Amino acid sequence: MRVSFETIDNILIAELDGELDHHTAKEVRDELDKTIDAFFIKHLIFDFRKVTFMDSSGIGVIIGRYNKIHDMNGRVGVANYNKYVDKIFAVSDLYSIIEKFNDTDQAIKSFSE
Amino acid sequence: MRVSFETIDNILIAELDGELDHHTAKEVRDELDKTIDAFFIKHLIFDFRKVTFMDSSGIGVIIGRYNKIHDMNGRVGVANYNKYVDKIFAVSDLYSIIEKFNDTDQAIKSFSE
Amino acid sequence: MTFYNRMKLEFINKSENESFARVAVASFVSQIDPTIEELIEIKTALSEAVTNSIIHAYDKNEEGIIDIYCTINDYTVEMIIEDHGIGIEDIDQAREPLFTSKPEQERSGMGFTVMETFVDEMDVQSLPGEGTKVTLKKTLNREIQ
Amino acid sequence: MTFYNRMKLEFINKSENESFARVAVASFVSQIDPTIEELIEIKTALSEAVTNSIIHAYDKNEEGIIDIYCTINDYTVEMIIEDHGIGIEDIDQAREPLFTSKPEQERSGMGFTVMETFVDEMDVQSLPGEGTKVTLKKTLNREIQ
Ligand SMILES: Nc1ncnc2c1ncn2[C@@H]1O[C@H](COP(=O)(O)OP(=O)(O)O)[C@@H](O)[C@H]1O
Ligand SMILES: Nc1ncnc2c1ncn2[C@@H]1O[C@H](COP(=O)(O)OP(=O)(O)O)[C@@H](O)[C@H]1O
Repeated sequence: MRVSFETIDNILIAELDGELDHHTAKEVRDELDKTIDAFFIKHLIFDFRKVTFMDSSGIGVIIGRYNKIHDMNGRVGVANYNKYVDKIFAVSDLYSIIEKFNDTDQAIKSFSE
Repeated sequence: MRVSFETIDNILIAELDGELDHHTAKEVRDELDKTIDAFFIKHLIFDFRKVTFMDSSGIGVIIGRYNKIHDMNGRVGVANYNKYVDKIFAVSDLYSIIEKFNDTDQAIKSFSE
Repeated sequence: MTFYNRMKLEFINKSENESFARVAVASFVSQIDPTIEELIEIKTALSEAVTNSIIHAYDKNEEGIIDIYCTINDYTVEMIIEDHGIGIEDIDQAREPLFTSKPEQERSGMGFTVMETFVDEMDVQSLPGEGTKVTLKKTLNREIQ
Repeated sequence: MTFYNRMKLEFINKSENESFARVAVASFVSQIDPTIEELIEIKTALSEAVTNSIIHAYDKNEEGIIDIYCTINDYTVEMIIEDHGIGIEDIDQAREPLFTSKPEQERSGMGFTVMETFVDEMDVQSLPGEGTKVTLKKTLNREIQ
Protein backbone atom coordinates (compact mmCIF):
# COMPACT_ATOMS: atom_id res chain seq x y z
CA MET A 1 0.00 0.00 0.00
CA ARG A 2 1.26 3.46 -0.90
CA VAL A 3 0.32 6.73 0.78
CA SER A 4 0.66 10.11 -0.91
CA PHE A 5 0.15 13.40 0.82
CA GLU A 6 -1.10 16.86 -0.01
CA THR A 7 -1.54 19.77 2.37
CA ILE A 8 -3.97 22.65 1.95
CA ASP A 9 -3.42 25.25 4.66
CA ASN A 10 -3.60 23.27 7.90
CA ILE A 11 -5.34 20.26 6.34
CA LEU A 12 -3.47 17.07 5.47
CA ILE A 13 -4.98 14.88 2.76
CA ALA A 14 -3.68 11.31 2.79
CA GLU A 15 -4.45 9.30 -0.34
CA LEU A 16 -4.23 5.55 0.31
CA ASP A 17 -3.47 3.33 -2.68
CA GLY A 18 -3.83 -0.48 -2.62
CA GLU A 19 -4.92 -2.99 0.01
CA LEU A 20 -5.26 -1.92 3.63
CA ASP A 21 -4.93 -4.96 5.88
CA HIS A 22 -2.96 -5.84 9.01
CA HIS A 23 0.21 -6.41 6.98
CA THR A 24 0.14 -3.02 5.25
CA ALA A 25 -1.34 -1.13 8.25
CA LYS A 26 2.07 -0.83 9.91
CA GLU A 27 3.73 1.06 7.07
CA VAL A 28 0.64 3.23 6.54
CA ARG A 29 0.62 4.15 10.24
CA ASP A 30 4.32 5.01 10.19
CA GLU A 31 3.97 7.14 7.06
CA LEU A 32 0.98 8.99 8.50
CA ASP A 33 2.55 9.69 11.89
CA LYS A 34 5.80 10.88 10.33
CA THR A 35 3.93 13.31 8.10
CA ILE A 36 1.51 14.52 10.80
CA ASP A 37 4.49 15.29 13.04
CA ALA A 38 6.55 16.96 10.30
CA PHE A 39 3.95 19.46 9.12
CA PHE A 40 1.96 21.94 11.14
CA ILE A 41 -1.39 20.48 10.36
CA LYS A 42 -4.63 20.47 12.29
CA HIS A 43 -7.12 18.36 10.30
CA LEU A 44 -6.74 15.07 8.47
CA ILE A 45 -8.66 13.70 5.48
CA PHE A 46 -8.35 10.07 4.36
CA ASP A 47 -8.91 9.70 0.62
CA PHE A 48 -9.99 6.10 -0.12
CA ARG A 49 -10.40 6.49 -3.90
CA LYS A 50 -7.59 4.05 -4.68
CA VAL A 51 -8.19 1.55 -1.86
CA THR A 52 -8.94 -1.83 -3.44
CA PHE A 53 -9.45 -3.74 -0.19
CA MET A 54 -9.89 -2.95 3.50
CA ASP A 55 -10.66 -5.05 6.55
CA SER A 56 -11.04 -4.02 10.21
CA SER A 57 -7.29 -3.33 10.46
CA GLY A 58 -8.16 -0.07 8.67
CA ILE A 59 -10.40 0.94 11.58
CA GLY A 60 -7.44 0.72 13.94
CA VAL A 61 -5.36 2.92 11.64
CA ILE A 62 -8.07 5.59 11.44
CA ILE A 63 -8.91 5.63 15.16
CA GLY A 64 -5.22 5.75 16.09
CA ARG A 65 -4.76 8.86 13.92
CA TYR A 66 -8.03 10.32 15.22
CA ASN A 67 -6.69 10.13 18.78
CA LYS A 68 -3.59 12.06 17.72
CA ILE A 69 -5.45 14.73 15.76
CA HIS A 70 -8.22 15.05 18.33
CA ASP A 71 -5.61 15.78 21.04
CA MET A 72 -4.65 18.82 18.97
CA ASN A 73 -8.31 19.84 18.57
CA GLY A 74 -8.37 18.83 14.91
CA ARG A 75 -11.02 16.95 12.91
CA VAL A 76 -10.71 13.76 10.86
CA GLY A 77 -12.69 12.93 7.73
CA VAL A 78 -13.00 10.05 5.28
CA ALA A 79 -13.90 10.42 1.60
CA ASN A 80 -14.34 8.48 -1.63
CA TYR A 81 -14.80 5.05 -0.15
CA ASN A 82 -16.91 2.20 -1.56
CA LYS A 83 -19.91 0.49 0.02
CA TYR A 84 -17.89 -2.34 1.60
CA VAL A 85 -15.65 0.12 3.43
CA ASP A 86 -18.78 2.07 4.38
CA LYS A 87 -20.28 -1.09 5.89
CA ILE A 88 -17.16 -1.65 8.01
CA PHE A 89 -17.15 2.01 9.11
CA ALA A 90 -20.83 1.77 9.99
CA VAL A 91 -20.70 -1.43 12.09
CA SER A 92 -17.63 -0.03 13.86
CA ASP A 93 -19.61 3.08 14.80
CA LEU A 94 -16.80 5.12 13.29
CA TYR A 95 -19.13 7.90 12.19
CA SER A 96 -19.65 8.92 15.81
CA ILE A 97 -16.14 10.42 15.78
CA ILE A 98 -15.07 10.61 12.10
CA GLU A 99 -16.82 12.79 9.52
CA LYS A 100 -17.95 11.28 6.22
CA PHE A 101 -17.65 13.15 2.93
CA ASN A 102 -18.46 12.26 -0.67
CA ASP A 103 -15.19 13.69 -1.91
CA THR A 104 -12.11 15.50 -0.64
CA ASP A 105 -13.29 18.93 -1.91
CA GLN A 106 -16.31 18.73 0.33
CA ALA A 107 -14.09 17.72 3.26
CA ILE A 108 -11.64 20.55 2.59
CA LYS A 109 -14.47 23.04 2.40
CA SER A 110 -15.94 21.87 5.69
CA PHE A 111 -12.57 21.85 7.49
CA SER A 112 -11.64 25.33 6.15
CA GLU A 113 -14.68 27.06 7.62
CA MET B 1 -11.37 -19.61 -22.77
CA ARG B 2 -13.46 -18.24 -25.62
CA VAL B 3 -12.93 -18.92 -29.31
CA SER B 4 -14.24 -16.62 -32.03
CA PHE B 5 -14.13 -17.43 -35.71
CA GLU B 6 -13.77 -15.59 -38.97
CA THR B 7 -13.56 -17.10 -42.44
CA ILE B 8 -11.89 -15.55 -45.45
CA ASP B 9 -12.51 -17.65 -48.55
CA ASN B 10 -11.40 -21.14 -47.55
CA ILE B 11 -9.36 -19.98 -44.55
CA LEU B 12 -10.64 -20.27 -40.97
CA ILE B 13 -9.17 -17.86 -38.43
CA ALA B 14 -9.68 -18.96 -34.84
CA GLU B 15 -9.05 -16.28 -32.22
CA LEU B 16 -8.39 -17.79 -28.80
CA ASP B 17 -9.16 -15.60 -25.78
CA GLY B 18 -8.03 -16.45 -22.24
CA GLU B 19 -6.03 -19.28 -20.69
CA LEU B 20 -5.32 -22.40 -22.71
CA ASP B 21 -4.66 -25.31 -20.36
CA HIS B 22 -5.86 -28.90 -20.03
CA HIS B 23 -9.14 -27.75 -18.46
CA THR B 24 -10.04 -25.32 -21.23
CA ALA B 25 -8.53 -27.45 -24.05
CA LYS B 26 -11.61 -29.67 -24.24
CA GLU B 27 -14.06 -26.88 -25.02
CA VAL B 28 -11.61 -25.25 -27.44
CA ARG B 29 -11.17 -28.56 -29.27
CA ASP B 30 -14.93 -29.09 -29.50
CA GLU B 31 -15.53 -25.55 -30.78
CA LEU B 32 -12.80 -25.88 -33.39
CA ASP B 33 -13.90 -29.29 -34.69
CA LYS B 34 -17.53 -28.22 -34.90
CA THR B 35 -16.59 -25.14 -36.92
CA ILE B 36 -14.07 -26.93 -39.16
CA ASP B 37 -16.73 -29.51 -39.99
CA ALA B 38 -19.51 -26.96 -40.52
CA PHE B 39 -17.71 -24.73 -43.01
CA PHE B 40 -15.98 -25.69 -46.24
CA ILE B 41 -12.55 -24.56 -45.17
CA LYS B 42 -9.12 -25.71 -46.18
CA HIS B 43 -6.60 -23.80 -44.05
CA LEU B 44 -6.58 -22.89 -40.37
CA ILE B 45 -4.94 -19.94 -38.60
CA PHE B 46 -4.68 -19.75 -34.80
CA ASP B 47 -4.67 -16.17 -33.56
CA PHE B 48 -3.01 -16.05 -30.11
CA ARG B 49 -3.31 -12.28 -29.56
CA LYS B 50 -5.65 -12.67 -26.59
CA VAL B 51 -4.10 -15.80 -25.07
CA THR B 52 -2.94 -14.90 -21.55
CA PHE B 53 -1.53 -18.31 -20.66
CA MET B 54 -0.67 -21.55 -22.44
CA ASP B 55 1.00 -24.77 -21.36
CA SER B 56 1.75 -27.94 -23.35
CA SER B 57 -1.97 -28.80 -23.48
CA GLY B 58 -2.09 -26.18 -26.25
CA ILE B 59 0.33 -28.26 -28.33
CA GLY B 60 -2.08 -31.18 -28.28
CA VAL B 61 -4.92 -28.93 -29.44
CA ILE B 62 -2.89 -27.56 -32.36
CA ILE B 63 -1.47 -30.91 -33.50
CA GLY B 64 -4.91 -32.54 -33.26
CA ARG B 65 -6.35 -29.88 -35.57
CA TYR B 66 -3.29 -30.11 -37.84
CA ASN B 67 -3.97 -33.81 -38.37
CA LYS B 68 -7.54 -33.01 -39.41
CA ILE B 69 -6.60 -30.15 -41.76
CA HIS B 70 -3.59 -31.98 -43.18
CA ASP B 71 -5.80 -34.92 -44.15
CA MET B 72 -7.71 -32.46 -46.35
CA ASN B 73 -4.44 -31.08 -47.77
CA GLY B 74 -4.77 -27.81 -45.88
CA ARG B 75 -2.15 -25.79 -44.01
CA VAL B 76 -2.11 -24.62 -40.38
CA GLY B 77 -0.54 -21.40 -39.09
CA VAL B 78 -0.04 -19.67 -35.75
CA ALA B 79 0.15 -15.90 -35.30
CA ASN B 80 0.43 -13.16 -32.68
CA TYR B 81 1.85 -15.26 -29.86
CA ASN B 82 4.23 -14.12 -27.15
CA LYS B 83 7.73 -15.38 -26.41
CA TYR B 84 6.63 -17.95 -23.80
CA VAL B 85 4.24 -19.59 -26.24
CA ASP B 86 7.02 -19.41 -28.86
CA LYS B 87 9.36 -21.25 -26.47
CA ILE B 88 6.81 -24.03 -26.00
CA PHE B 89 6.22 -24.26 -29.77
CA ALA B 90 9.97 -24.39 -30.37
CA VAL B 91 10.84 -27.13 -27.84
CA SER B 92 7.88 -29.14 -29.16
CA ASP B 93 9.30 -28.93 -32.68
CA LEU B 94 5.92 -27.61 -33.78
CA TYR B 95 7.42 -25.45 -36.50
CA SER B 96 8.31 -28.56 -38.51
CA ILE B 97 4.61 -28.92 -39.35
CA ILE B 98 2.94 -25.62 -38.41
CA GLU B 99 3.76 -22.30 -40.10
CA LYS B 100 4.61 -19.27 -37.97
CA PHE B 101 3.42 -15.77 -38.85
CA ASN B 102 3.80 -12.38 -37.19
CA ASP B 103 0.15 -11.56 -37.71
CA THR B 104 -2.99 -13.01 -39.26
CA ASP B 105 -2.75 -10.77 -42.37
CA GLN B 106 0.57 -12.32 -43.25
CA ALA B 107 -0.88 -15.78 -42.71
CA ILE B 108 -3.95 -15.04 -44.84
CA LYS B 109 -1.74 -13.69 -47.61
CA SER B 110 0.45 -16.79 -47.57
CA PHE B 111 -2.50 -19.19 -47.51
CA SER B 112 -4.32 -17.33 -50.31
CA GLU B 113 -1.50 -17.68 -52.81
CA MET C 1 -25.97 -30.74 -11.48
CA THR C 2 -24.18 -30.21 -8.20
CA PHE C 3 -20.74 -28.67 -8.23
CA TYR C 4 -18.36 -29.93 -5.59
CA ASN C 5 -14.77 -28.98 -4.91
CA ARG C 6 -12.51 -28.66 -1.93
CA MET C 7 -9.03 -27.55 -1.04
CA LYS C 8 -6.85 -26.96 1.96
CA LEU C 9 -4.28 -24.24 2.38
CA GLU C 10 -1.61 -24.41 5.06
CA PHE C 11 0.84 -21.60 5.74
CA ILE C 12 2.93 -20.00 8.46
CA ASN C 13 1.97 -16.99 10.56
CA LYS C 14 3.58 -14.25 8.47
CA SER C 15 1.49 -11.19 7.74
CA GLU C 16 2.50 -11.38 4.06
CA ASN C 17 0.24 -14.43 3.88
CA GLU C 18 -2.92 -12.43 4.60
CA SER C 19 -3.13 -11.17 1.05
CA PHE C 20 -1.94 -14.54 -0.31
CA ALA C 21 -4.79 -16.32 1.51
CA ARG C 22 -7.33 -13.85 0.12
CA VAL C 23 -6.13 -14.29 -3.46
CA ALA C 24 -6.04 -18.10 -3.20
CA VAL C 25 -9.53 -18.42 -1.72
CA ALA C 26 -10.97 -15.84 -4.14
CA SER C 27 -9.51 -17.77 -7.07
CA PHE C 28 -10.98 -21.01 -5.75
CA VAL C 29 -14.42 -19.53 -5.10
CA SER C 30 -14.52 -17.87 -8.53
CA GLN C 31 -15.17 -21.37 -9.93
CA ILE C 32 -18.84 -20.87 -9.06
CA ASP C 33 -19.01 -17.35 -10.54
CA PRO C 34 -19.72 -15.18 -7.52
CA THR C 35 -20.63 -11.54 -8.08
CA ILE C 36 -17.85 -9.02 -7.40
CA GLU C 37 -19.85 -8.05 -4.33
CA GLU C 38 -19.97 -11.61 -2.96
CA LEU C 39 -16.26 -12.08 -3.65
CA ILE C 40 -15.30 -8.96 -1.70
CA GLU C 41 -17.51 -10.04 1.21
CA ILE C 42 -15.88 -13.48 1.26
CA LYS C 43 -12.38 -12.01 1.05
CA THR C 44 -13.08 -9.53 3.85
CA ALA C 45 -14.48 -12.13 6.26
CA LEU C 46 -11.63 -14.52 5.48
CA SER C 47 -9.07 -11.77 5.97
CA GLU C 48 -10.39 -11.08 9.48
CA ALA C 49 -10.12 -14.72 10.55
CA VAL C 50 -6.65 -15.22 9.04
CA THR C 51 -5.40 -11.98 10.57
CA ASN C 52 -6.68 -13.05 13.98
CA SER C 53 -4.74 -16.31 13.80
CA ILE C 54 -1.62 -14.40 12.76
CA ILE C 55 -1.90 -11.72 15.45
CA HIS C 56 -3.48 -13.44 18.41
CA ALA C 57 -2.78 -17.18 18.22
CA TYR C 58 1.00 -17.33 18.40
CA ASP C 59 3.82 -15.57 20.22
CA LYS C 60 5.62 -12.94 18.23
CA ASN C 61 8.68 -15.05 17.50
CA GLU C 62 7.01 -18.43 17.41
CA GLU C 63 6.39 -20.11 14.05
CA GLY C 64 2.78 -21.22 13.90
CA ILE C 65 0.68 -22.98 11.28
CA ILE C 66 -2.64 -21.70 9.99
CA ASP C 67 -4.99 -23.95 7.99
CA ILE C 68 -7.81 -22.94 5.70
CA TYR C 69 -10.25 -25.63 4.59
CA CYS C 70 -12.46 -24.42 1.76
CA THR C 71 -15.36 -26.43 0.41
CA ILE C 72 -17.74 -25.55 -2.39
CA ASN C 73 -21.04 -27.39 -2.43
CA ASP C 74 -23.28 -26.17 -5.20
CA TYR C 75 -23.54 -22.45 -4.41
CA THR C 76 -22.46 -22.66 -0.77
CA VAL C 77 -18.91 -21.81 0.28
CA GLU C 78 -17.62 -23.03 3.62
CA MET C 79 -14.30 -21.78 4.97
CA ILE C 80 -12.73 -23.14 8.14
CA ILE C 81 -9.81 -21.11 9.46
CA GLU C 82 -7.89 -22.99 12.10
CA ASP C 83 -4.82 -22.37 14.24
CA HIS C 84 -3.11 -24.32 17.00
CA GLY C 85 -2.28 -21.35 19.17
CA ILE C 86 -3.28 -19.98 22.57
CA GLY C 87 -7.03 -20.18 22.02
CA ILE C 88 -9.74 -17.92 23.42
CA GLU C 89 -10.79 -18.03 27.10
CA ASP C 90 -14.14 -16.29 26.75
CA ILE C 91 -15.59 -16.64 23.27
CA ASP C 92 -18.73 -14.58 23.99
CA GLN C 93 -16.59 -11.66 25.14
CA ALA C 94 -14.24 -12.02 22.15
CA ARG C 95 -17.19 -11.82 19.75
CA GLU C 96 -18.46 -8.55 21.23
CA PRO C 97 -17.95 -5.51 19.00
CA LEU C 98 -14.95 -3.39 20.05
CA PHE C 99 -13.52 -6.03 22.41
CA THR C 100 -9.83 -6.51 21.78
CA SER C 101 -6.98 -7.91 23.84
CA LYS C 102 -4.44 -5.97 21.76
CA PRO C 103 -5.45 -2.27 21.85
CA GLU C 104 -1.75 -1.32 22.02
CA GLN C 105 -1.39 -2.77 18.50
CA GLU C 106 -4.30 -0.61 17.33
CA ARG C 107 -6.63 -3.56 16.90
CA SER C 108 -10.19 -2.33 16.72
CA GLY C 109 -11.95 -5.37 18.17
CA MET C 110 -14.20 -5.44 15.10
CA GLY C 111 -12.88 -8.63 13.48
CA PHE C 112 -15.65 -11.03 14.50
CA THR C 113 -18.32 -8.37 13.90
CA VAL C 114 -17.08 -7.78 10.35
CA MET C 115 -17.06 -11.55 9.69
CA GLU C 116 -20.68 -11.77 10.85
CA THR C 117 -21.60 -8.80 8.67
CA PHE C 118 -20.22 -10.32 5.48
CA VAL C 119 -21.15 -14.01 5.65
CA ASP C 120 -24.37 -15.91 6.41
CA GLU C 121 -23.10 -18.04 9.28
CA MET C 122 -20.17 -17.84 11.66
CA ASP C 123 -19.16 -20.38 14.27
CA VAL C 124 -16.22 -19.98 16.65
CA GLN C 125 -14.72 -22.90 18.55
CA SER C 126 -11.70 -22.48 20.76
CA LEU C 127 -9.88 -24.15 23.60
CA PRO C 128 -7.21 -22.30 25.61
CA GLY C 129 -3.83 -23.82 24.79
CA GLU C 130 -5.26 -25.86 21.92
CA GLY C 131 -6.24 -23.34 19.28
CA THR C 132 -9.12 -21.69 17.50
CA LYS C 133 -11.37 -22.77 14.66
CA VAL C 134 -13.62 -20.30 12.88
CA THR C 135 -16.21 -21.57 10.40
CA LEU C 136 -17.64 -19.13 7.87
CA LYS C 137 -20.46 -20.05 5.50
CA LYS C 138 -21.95 -18.11 2.66
CA THR C 139 -24.46 -19.14 0.01
CA LEU C 140 -24.29 -17.22 -3.23
CA ASN C 141 -27.46 -15.66 -4.53
CA ARG C 142 -28.24 -17.58 -7.73
CA GLU C 143 -31.08 -15.23 -8.71
CA ILE C 144 -28.66 -12.38 -9.33
CA GLN C 145 -26.29 -14.39 -11.55
CA MET D 1 18.14 -10.22 5.29
CA THR D 2 16.85 -13.61 4.27
CA PHE D 3 13.21 -13.95 3.36
CA TYR D 4 11.60 -17.26 4.26
CA ASN D 5 8.06 -18.42 3.76
CA ARG D 6 6.29 -21.65 3.03
CA MET D 7 2.83 -22.96 2.30
CA LYS D 8 1.09 -26.14 1.31
CA LEU D 9 -1.88 -26.46 -0.98
CA GLU D 10 -3.99 -29.60 -1.08
CA PHE D 11 -6.82 -30.10 -3.55
CA ILE D 12 -8.74 -32.77 -5.45
CA ASN D 13 -8.10 -33.89 -9.03
CA LYS D 14 -10.55 -31.62 -10.81
CA SER D 15 -9.27 -29.80 -13.88
CA GLU D 16 -10.81 -26.55 -12.59
CA ASN D 17 -8.03 -26.60 -10.00
CA GLU D 18 -5.28 -26.19 -12.59
CA SER D 19 -5.90 -22.47 -12.89
CA PHE D 20 -6.56 -22.19 -9.15
CA ALA D 21 -3.16 -23.73 -8.39
CA ARG D 22 -1.44 -21.32 -10.78
CA VAL D 23 -3.08 -18.26 -9.23
CA ALA D 24 -2.36 -19.40 -5.66
CA VAL D 25 1.33 -20.16 -6.30
CA ALA D 26 1.79 -16.97 -8.35
CA SER D 27 0.32 -14.91 -5.53
CA PHE D 28 2.62 -16.60 -3.00
CA VAL D 29 5.73 -16.17 -5.14
CA SER D 30 4.93 -12.52 -5.83
CA GLN D 31 6.06 -11.84 -2.25
CA ILE D 32 9.64 -11.79 -3.56
CA ASP D 33 8.83 -9.55 -6.53
CA PRO D 34 9.55 -11.80 -9.50
CA THR D 35 9.57 -10.24 -12.96
CA ILE D 36 6.48 -10.91 -15.08
CA GLU D 37 8.73 -13.20 -17.12
CA GLU D 38 9.79 -15.27 -14.11
CA LEU D 39 6.20 -15.49 -12.90
CA ILE D 40 4.95 -16.84 -16.23
CA GLU D 41 7.77 -19.39 -16.30
CA ILE D 42 6.92 -20.56 -12.78
CA LYS D 43 3.21 -20.75 -13.57
CA THR D 44 3.81 -22.71 -16.77
CA ALA D 45 6.09 -25.30 -15.15
CA LEU D 46 3.70 -25.69 -12.21
CA SER D 47 0.75 -26.06 -14.55
CA GLU D 48 2.45 -28.98 -16.34
CA ALA D 49 3.11 -30.86 -13.11
CA VAL D 50 -0.37 -30.27 -11.69
CA THR D 51 -2.01 -31.24 -14.97
CA ASN D 52 0.01 -34.48 -15.04
CA SER D 53 -1.24 -35.43 -11.58
CA ILE D 54 -4.80 -34.65 -12.63
CA ILE D 55 -4.64 -36.56 -15.93
CA HIS D 56 -2.27 -39.44 -15.32
CA ALA D 57 -2.24 -40.24 -11.60
CA TYR D 58 -5.82 -41.24 -10.89
CA ASP D 59 -8.61 -43.17 -12.57
CA LYS D 60 -11.22 -41.07 -14.29
CA ASN D 61 -13.86 -41.46 -11.58
CA GLU D 62 -11.55 -41.78 -8.61
CA GLU D 63 -11.16 -38.82 -6.25
CA GLY D 64 -7.48 -38.18 -5.72
CA ILE D 65 -5.51 -35.66 -3.70
CA ILE D 66 -2.76 -33.45 -5.11
CA ASP D 67 -0.37 -31.57 -2.83
CA ILE D 68 1.78 -28.58 -3.65
CA TYR D 69 4.51 -27.63 -1.19
CA CYS D 70 5.94 -24.21 -1.95
CA THR D 71 8.94 -22.77 -0.15
CA ILE D 72 10.61 -19.42 -0.63
CA ASN D 73 14.17 -19.13 0.59
CA ASP D 74 15.63 -15.76 -0.21
CA TYR D 75 15.23 -15.60 -3.99
CA THR D 76 14.82 -19.33 -4.56
CA VAL D 77 11.40 -20.87 -5.08
CA GLU D 78 10.94 -24.61 -4.58
CA MET D 79 7.70 -26.28 -5.59
CA ILE D 80 6.96 -29.93 -4.86
CA ILE D 81 3.94 -31.34 -6.67
CA GLU D 82 2.91 -34.68 -5.27
CA ASP D 83 0.15 -37.18 -5.93
CA HIS D 84 -0.66 -40.62 -4.53
CA GLY D 85 -1.71 -42.19 -7.80
CA ILE D 86 -0.47 -44.91 -10.14
CA GLY D 87 3.10 -43.65 -10.38
CA ILE D 88 5.50 -43.92 -13.34
CA GLU D 89 7.12 -47.25 -14.34
CA ASP D 90 9.93 -45.81 -16.46
CA ILE D 91 10.84 -42.26 -15.46
CA ASP D 92 13.55 -41.84 -18.13
CA GLN D 93 11.09 -42.74 -20.85
CA ALA D 94 8.41 -40.44 -19.36
CA ARG D 95 10.83 -37.51 -19.39
CA GLU D 96 11.63 -37.92 -23.09
CA PRO D 97 10.14 -35.21 -25.30
CA LEU D 98 7.00 -36.36 -27.12
CA PHE D 99 6.54 -39.49 -25.01
CA THR D 100 2.96 -39.77 -23.79
CA SER D 101 0.83 -42.65 -22.57
CA LYS D 102 -2.35 -40.73 -23.45
CA PRO D 103 -2.13 -39.79 -27.16
CA GLU D 104 -5.86 -40.50 -27.52
CA GLN D 105 -6.48 -37.55 -25.17
CA GLU D 106 -4.30 -35.35 -27.40
CA ARG D 107 -1.52 -35.14 -24.83
CA SER D 108 1.65 -33.92 -26.51
CA GLY D 109 4.19 -35.63 -24.28
CA MET D 110 5.88 -32.27 -23.77
CA GLY D 111 5.00 -31.71 -20.10
CA PHE D 112 8.33 -32.65 -18.53
CA THR D 113 10.26 -30.92 -21.33
CA VAL D 114 8.37 -27.67 -20.76
CA MET D 115 9.01 -27.90 -17.00
CA GLU D 116 12.73 -28.31 -17.67
CA THR D 117 12.68 -25.39 -20.08
CA PHE D 118 11.14 -22.98 -17.58
CA VAL D 119 12.82 -23.78 -14.25
CA ASP D 120 16.43 -24.26 -13.16
CA GLU D 121 16.12 -27.72 -11.68
CA MET D 122 13.64 -30.55 -12.03
CA ASP D 123 13.60 -33.82 -10.12
CA VAL D 124 11.06 -36.61 -10.64
CA GLN D 125 10.51 -39.36 -8.12
CA SER D 126 7.87 -41.99 -8.61
CA LEU D 127 6.91 -45.46 -7.45
CA PRO D 128 4.29 -47.51 -9.31
CA GLY D 129 1.21 -47.77 -7.11
CA GLU D 130 2.55 -45.19 -4.67
CA GLY D 131 2.54 -41.92 -6.53
CA THR D 132 4.70 -39.26 -8.11
CA LYS D 133 6.64 -36.33 -6.69
CA VAL D 134 8.01 -33.61 -8.95
CA THR D 135 10.37 -31.00 -7.51
CA LEU D 136 10.84 -27.76 -9.40
CA LYS D 137 13.37 -25.13 -8.38
CA LYS D 138 13.96 -21.67 -9.71
CA THR D 139 16.15 -18.87 -8.43
CA LEU D 140 15.06 -15.38 -9.39
CA ASN D 141 17.59 -13.13 -11.02
CA ARG D 142 18.21 -10.38 -8.48
CA GLU D 143 20.30 -8.28 -10.88
CA ILE D 144 17.30 -7.57 -13.09
CA GLN D 145 15.02 -6.41 -10.27
N1 LIG E 1 -7.30 -17.01 16.53
C1 LIG E 1 -7.33 -16.42 17.75
N2 LIG E 1 -6.53 -16.88 18.74
C2 LIG E 1 -6.55 -16.31 19.96
N3 LIG E 1 -7.34 -15.27 20.29
C3 LIG E 1 -8.17 -14.76 19.35
C4 LIG E 1 -8.20 -15.32 18.05
N4 LIG E 1 -9.12 -14.63 17.32
C5 LIG E 1 -9.63 -13.70 18.14
N5 LIG E 1 -9.06 -13.77 19.37
C6 LIG E 1 -9.40 -12.92 20.55
O1 LIG E 1 -10.65 -12.30 20.32
C7 LIG E 1 -10.51 -10.88 20.38
C8 LIG E 1 -11.48 -10.20 19.45
O2 LIG E 1 -11.17 -10.51 18.11
P1 LIG E 1 -11.62 -9.52 16.95
O3 LIG E 1 -13.08 -9.22 17.08
O4 LIG E 1 -11.20 -10.12 15.65
O5 LIG E 1 -10.84 -8.17 17.21
P2 LIG E 1 -9.29 -7.77 17.06
O6 LIG E 1 -8.60 -8.80 16.21
O7 LIG E 1 -9.33 -6.44 16.43
O8 LIG E 1 -8.73 -7.76 18.45
C9 LIG E 1 -9.05 -10.62 20.07
O9 LIG E 1 -8.60 -9.39 20.57
C10 LIG E 1 -8.39 -11.82 20.75
O10 LIG E 1 -8.24 -11.60 22.13
N1 LIG F 1 1.84 -37.66 -12.02
C1 LIG F 1 1.94 -38.68 -12.90
N2 LIG F 1 1.41 -39.90 -12.61
C2 LIG F 1 1.51 -40.93 -13.47
N3 LIG F 1 2.12 -40.84 -14.68
C3 LIG F 1 2.67 -39.67 -15.04
C4 LIG F 1 2.60 -38.54 -14.17
N4 LIG F 1 3.23 -37.50 -14.78
C5 LIG F 1 3.67 -37.97 -15.96
N5 LIG F 1 3.34 -39.28 -16.13
C6 LIG F 1 3.67 -40.14 -17.29
O1 LIG F 1 4.71 -39.51 -18.03
C7 LIG F 1 4.29 -39.29 -19.38
C8 LIG F 1 4.94 -38.05 -19.94
O2 LIG F 1 4.49 -36.90 -19.25
P1 LIG F 1 4.54 -35.47 -19.96
O3 LIG F 1 5.90 -35.24 -20.49
O4 LIG F 1 4.04 -34.47 -18.98
O5 LIG F 1 3.54 -35.59 -21.18
P2 LIG F 1 1.94 -35.67 -21.28
O6 LIG F 1 1.34 -35.23 -19.98
O7 LIG F 1 1.59 -34.76 -22.39
O8 LIG F 1 1.61 -37.11 -21.56
C9 LIG F 1 2.78 -39.23 -19.31
O9 LIG F 1 2.17 -39.51 -20.55
C10 LIG F 1 2.48 -40.30 -18.24
O10 LIG F 1 2.53 -41.59 -18.79
